[in-house]
Amino acid sequence: MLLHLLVFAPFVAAILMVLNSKEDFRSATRMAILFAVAFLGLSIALVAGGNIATTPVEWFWIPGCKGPTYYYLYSHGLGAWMVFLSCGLSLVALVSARGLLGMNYRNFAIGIFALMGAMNGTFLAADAVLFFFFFEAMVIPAAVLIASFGGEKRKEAAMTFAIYTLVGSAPMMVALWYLLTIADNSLLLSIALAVQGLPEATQLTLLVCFLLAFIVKTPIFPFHGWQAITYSEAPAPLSAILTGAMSKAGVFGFIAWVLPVFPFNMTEISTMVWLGLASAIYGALMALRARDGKKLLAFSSMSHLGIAVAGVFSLSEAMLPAVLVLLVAHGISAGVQYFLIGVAERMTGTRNIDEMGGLAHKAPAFSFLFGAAGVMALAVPGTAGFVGEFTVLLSLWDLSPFCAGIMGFSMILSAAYVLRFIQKVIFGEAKHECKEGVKVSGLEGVAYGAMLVLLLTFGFHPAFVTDSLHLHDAPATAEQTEESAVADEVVEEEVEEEEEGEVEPLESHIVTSSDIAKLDSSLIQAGFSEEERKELIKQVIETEANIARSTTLALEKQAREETQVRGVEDKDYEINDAEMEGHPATDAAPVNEKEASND
Amino acid sequence: MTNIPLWLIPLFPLLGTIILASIAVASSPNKKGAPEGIVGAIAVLLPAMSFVCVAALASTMPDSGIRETLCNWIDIPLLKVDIGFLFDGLSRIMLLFVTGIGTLIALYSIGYMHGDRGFARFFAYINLFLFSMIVLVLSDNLMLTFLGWEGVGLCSYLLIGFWNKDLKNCKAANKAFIVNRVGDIGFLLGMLCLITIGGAGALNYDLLNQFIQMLIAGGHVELVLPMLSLAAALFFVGCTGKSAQIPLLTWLPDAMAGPTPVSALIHAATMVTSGVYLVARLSNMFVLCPDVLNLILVVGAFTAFWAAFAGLFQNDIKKVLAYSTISQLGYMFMAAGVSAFDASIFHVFTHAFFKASLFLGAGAVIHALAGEQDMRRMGGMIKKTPVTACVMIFAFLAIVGFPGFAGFWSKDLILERIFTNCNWVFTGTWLADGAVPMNKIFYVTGLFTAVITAVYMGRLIIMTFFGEYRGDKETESHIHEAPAVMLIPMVVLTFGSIFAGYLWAESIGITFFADSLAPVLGAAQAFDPARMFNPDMMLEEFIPRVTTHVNPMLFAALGTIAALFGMFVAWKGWGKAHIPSVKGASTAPEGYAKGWTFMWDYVHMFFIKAVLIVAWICDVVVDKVLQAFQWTISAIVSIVGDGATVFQVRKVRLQLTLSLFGVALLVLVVLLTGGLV
Amino acid sequence: MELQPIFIQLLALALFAIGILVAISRRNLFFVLMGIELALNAVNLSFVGFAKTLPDTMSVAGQIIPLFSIAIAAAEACVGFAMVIYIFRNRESIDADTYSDMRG
Amino acid sequence: MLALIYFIILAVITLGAAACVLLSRHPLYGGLSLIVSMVSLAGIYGLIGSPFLGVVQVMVYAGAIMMLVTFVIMVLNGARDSKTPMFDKVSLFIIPAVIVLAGLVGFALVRSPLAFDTTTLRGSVALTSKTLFDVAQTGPGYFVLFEILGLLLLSAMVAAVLLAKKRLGSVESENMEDKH
Repeated sequence: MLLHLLVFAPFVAAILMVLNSKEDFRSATRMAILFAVAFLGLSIALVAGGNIATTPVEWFWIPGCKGPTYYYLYSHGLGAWMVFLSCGLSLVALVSARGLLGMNYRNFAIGIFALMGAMNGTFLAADAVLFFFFFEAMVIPAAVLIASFGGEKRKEAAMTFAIYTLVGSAPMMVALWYLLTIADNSLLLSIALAVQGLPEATQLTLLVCFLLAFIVKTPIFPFHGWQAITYSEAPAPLSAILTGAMSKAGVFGFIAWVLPVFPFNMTEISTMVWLGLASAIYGALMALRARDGKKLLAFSSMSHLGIAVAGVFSLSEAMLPAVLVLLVAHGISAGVQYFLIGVAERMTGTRNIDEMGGLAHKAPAFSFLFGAAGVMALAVPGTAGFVGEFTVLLSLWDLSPFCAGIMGFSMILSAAYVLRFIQKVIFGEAKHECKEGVKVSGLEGVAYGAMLVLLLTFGFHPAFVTDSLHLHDAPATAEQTEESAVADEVVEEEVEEEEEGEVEPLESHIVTSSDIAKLDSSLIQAGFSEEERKELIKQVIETEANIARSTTLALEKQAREETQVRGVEDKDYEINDAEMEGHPATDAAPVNEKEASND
Repeated sequence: MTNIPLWLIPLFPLLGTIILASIAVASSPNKKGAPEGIVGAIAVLLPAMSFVCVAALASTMPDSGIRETLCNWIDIPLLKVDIGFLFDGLSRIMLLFVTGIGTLIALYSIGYMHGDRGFARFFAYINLFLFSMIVLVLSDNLMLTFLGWEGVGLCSYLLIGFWNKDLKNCKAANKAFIVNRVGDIGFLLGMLCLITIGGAGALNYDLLNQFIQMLIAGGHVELVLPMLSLAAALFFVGCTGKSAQIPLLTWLPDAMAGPTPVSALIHAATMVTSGVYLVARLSNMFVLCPDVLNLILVVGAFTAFWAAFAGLFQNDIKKVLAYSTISQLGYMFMAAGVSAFDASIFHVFTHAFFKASLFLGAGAVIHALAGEQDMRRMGGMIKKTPVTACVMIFAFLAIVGFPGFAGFWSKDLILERIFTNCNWVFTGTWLADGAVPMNKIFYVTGLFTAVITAVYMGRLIIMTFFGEYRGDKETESHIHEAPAVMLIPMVVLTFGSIFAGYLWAESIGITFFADSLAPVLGAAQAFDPARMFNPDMMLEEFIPRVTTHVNPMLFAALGTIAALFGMFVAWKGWGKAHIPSVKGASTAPEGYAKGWTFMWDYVHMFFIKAVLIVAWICDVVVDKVLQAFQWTISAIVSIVGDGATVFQVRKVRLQLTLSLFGVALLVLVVLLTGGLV
Repeated sequence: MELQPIFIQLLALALFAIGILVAISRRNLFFVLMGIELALNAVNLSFVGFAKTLPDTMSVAGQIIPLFSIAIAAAEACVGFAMVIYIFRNRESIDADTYSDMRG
Repeated sequence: MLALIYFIILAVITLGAAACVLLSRHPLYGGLSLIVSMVSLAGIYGLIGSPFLGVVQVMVYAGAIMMLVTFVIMVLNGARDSKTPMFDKVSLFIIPAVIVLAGLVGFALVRSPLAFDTTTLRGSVALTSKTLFDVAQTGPGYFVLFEILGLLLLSAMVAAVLLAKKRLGSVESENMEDKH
């Protein structure tokens, strides 16, 4: 019921908003905020409630497809938090828009509710077609809102946004259709199985199609053309939702739909990591030069999401919680920054940060919030941003220290542009007259303050966020493991190997450089080429390093209960496990009563 | 032992921060600002309460220290960190002077900041700083230390840019934060190195030490040494950022833009020494990496020398003190580089007193002169402000190492340790077997630096307090002694800078300080690098530590001579010379002095320019190319679209006719393909 | 020679053709509407004609649908003429070719 | 045989009237010819065994709709399009298009084997009412359709009223009020 409500009630709310008259500003705001508070409550219940799923209902048959498409929603930690972001930011956007829009508030609220419903659907859909449906549906209310409430170039921005994102996901639609013609039905697991049976070249093509859609949505480096103009022309509350919740759909897609479906090889992974890092650096550099405050935030958002994507494809064990915390932190902090730059724009009448300044003296309370938000975006320890960035850094370090170094560089740059931003907006001498009567209202201030408090809370106790990933119920997991027998075997082997490594006495495995030299010379005699020898020796050293690592594990064994399982295949498997929790069996009819805990 | 929970110590300043920040925000619309009495009382009392806690704990602490795990912080695969506190000999010393000096300086600030519009805000920042600093030194793992580490950096940023109406201050604050950020990334990556070696448990100091002991016992050091050295080097990068060592030191002179109490507390006494604290805290790890220790030694020596020299050219009274701080920090790192960690902490301790006194005295002078900081416009102040002058002169004697004063004991100790402990080894170079007396080289560097220290400090004292007053006549009439609320902390600190040294006066047999640090640092100090490697493999490559036994009195005499010689030079140079009164606004040095002073700024500028050029390329070239690409595609689409509209005549009837033909065509197709026939 | 179903169909076809011709070739809006009515009638006739070739109950549908179609045609005519009046008021013309607001 | 003769007569009248619609200059004449065409069509319905449909045809088309047409034409005085030509260049395209289409469809029709069925039900009032309203026997489909149709007609009426009425507050209506 919760899931149905979260997806459909926003649309109902949007329709009910029509009942208000356009002229009656007050009743519209009251009604909208009331609805939004209710949705926020629902989303909190969803986050707290753990994994739930609805009963799959057969929706329709797409012509030419082997199996039916289902109306099937489920929630796991990641999706639930994204829903929380979308509901929370929508509420604050509605509060924030009170001071921004006069007469048209009703229409704005209608758009926001429609957008919220579509976003919730995207994050909760368990069926590929349903997911795609909502993924596309998000664009429409967003584009309409930009076109009707945006800045000077709003038409252009809305067109760019809509065309870019829709065209970006068109290849995914084709790929999805193709997959549906060979998959048993449109649920994740059957699609994944269908992909397994395809030749490699086809897999790659399909993968690129899927990746493209999410890359454009996120956006990642070469496909970010729509972002700056859209975020800067959209009204500030909408920009906050776009960057705080909607752009997460891209990263969410990587985690929830790309990683479990496609088998990855090293080239693809490293390509994605490099693309993520490239956009992190590129975004930071562009933000360093940006003059338009909203554009600066847009590029900073791109930088952070680039880091998130790099983290996703690092595929380390810590990846999922790390990226989740980073996304939640970025959603809240970027959101509140957008709201606040919207207030600043209201006060000064300009978006150009060179023309702002001196707000610290004219509006101290606002400046306090602004400075605090900026500092929290810097990933200062104690804020959620730090936990996210550090854990992602850890994941990247696990992949390659060099990548971690690049990410560190982008963190330095982020300090540079955020501080420049703060300095230009609130410090220095005032360069303009503040508009009279524009103040941060009490409710608005409380809303922004609450977001900042939330960031601090998650910073000091990230378990609020990460714990939602552990809430798998045991029977479902067991069922899951039975189904994917192949992956299971791999894991078992790995675990066994690992255990052996821990049990064996350690002294016998210490390889000294002289041993390596001996090995090398004997290999030369055996006639191995230089490359082969290097490879072999590397392997030997790596094995030794693993054993050394297990020494450490023994040291803090009591602290750690989970076994250290390494290797890309089982990482993939773990993601599958986390993401496909609660999916029905592929072959059997998807009505599985056990898992339909919701209805 | 006293039953005070450790978390109370950081809690008080945190409470203070929250209360004062609320007052600051609530009173912001008010023209008069918050009531200074209440704000001042809160701001002083809460740090004082944590000082009391610390003192109570310190007197009853068992030798092994107090450990307390509060709760879990981060718990994800690969990373499990707790919020826990560790109160041992090292954190005791640090906490005592952090909270003690913090309280005194808060008291001083009530007088100094009187009448400022951001009075409550200032004290909120100060309390936040004390909270972060306490967390930094009290935490039992690196992650929590990093929280304090960045927290103090943040407060430093906020306080440097406290008077944010002037963009110059904001720029200095930005510079401080960004330069520190570079170091912080080093810290972060260092932690990652440790995690790679020892798992997330290695972030805990106790577990790290255990782990290292296990490595040594098992003879596995060689296996992890590259990674461990990398970790140590990266941590040292972090230290160079926070403690203003080469090459990340340019921010500290600029940081003098903040209010003077801030300079005293953050940029002299406490925050900048946290790098030294970190090295001492990780001493067990650092001693495993002789290369990194050598690096620290060289960097420390070079920084000490360079900064002392640069201090000679400054005209701004606070800048002189800033360079002096950098130079003293160099001393501390030199001591750490020869693995005399207790000596470096001792110098941190004494330095905190005398440098705080100097800064507070300078603050009183600036206060008396209504904001004038240029020494060329001072002079003869001893008649007008005798107490301040006495305070500064005593502190001056301490910093130059005049026998009996605090600085004498600590500086003397460091120089002695450099001479005795330096185990620099050149392996594989042309110096390999020639016994170059590296210990002597570094000792002489240190001694020479001490002479320069005496010279520039003497210059400062002479230019400020002696001779004729060189400023405006108008301001001269307003010169007054500081109020009591400012004088009391100054006097207390002066007593500290005279007598703090007697905690460890080795020449007269007092080793109280060293004994209290021994449980923490003893193992590392006594560590012999030769032990860590497999004896039969690597022994011949490492010479055992040189422990030359020499007469300590000789060192004391040499140090005294250096101080007296420096003072003599200063007296010769500036005592009688007529210093021209200047009218120009700039206090920056010129000519060759400028080149020397801003040497590292130029180096930084190179990197900044490089980044900006790349950013320019991104903005102007790459972005435009991408836009052109998009534009091309959209242009192609619209051209094709225009082509299609040729068929779109604006006559509905014609369209319908065409569609009729279309229907006919369809029917024909159906007929031909046999749909019906 | 008896009446054949094909005759009915051919009549319907002819009527439909004339209806289309009227609807498209005439520029007067009234004629356009009348042409549409003619074409609709032709379709109805075709329905009934085909219904008569089917056995028993299968023929029911073909005879009921025209009923609905007539009703819909009534509604269409109703709205259509209202629109004609509206447009005529705004434009003072009932020439279909003058209404060329659609832009390509 | 007799049926064929009647059919031919009625068909000729129908087509003739339709041709009149095509060729008449004034819409009023066109409308009147259309009525003739409708009525004769109603005759054909009766002839081929759907008398109820024929009655409805007369009532609705020839009665209601065509009255409407005629009234509207008379209300709008400028309905004569004497200024515009009856046929123009576009017609040159239309005639061949229609002829081609009709020819093709006719070809298909002629080729199809069609024959009257003897068991066909007669489209009487009884059959119609039974089909529409005897829900128990024929299922609810037609009934629901019927009701929806009622709604459609209602909404069409409302739409027509809204479209055709003069807007309140517009210049025209104010002028009207002034006159009163």
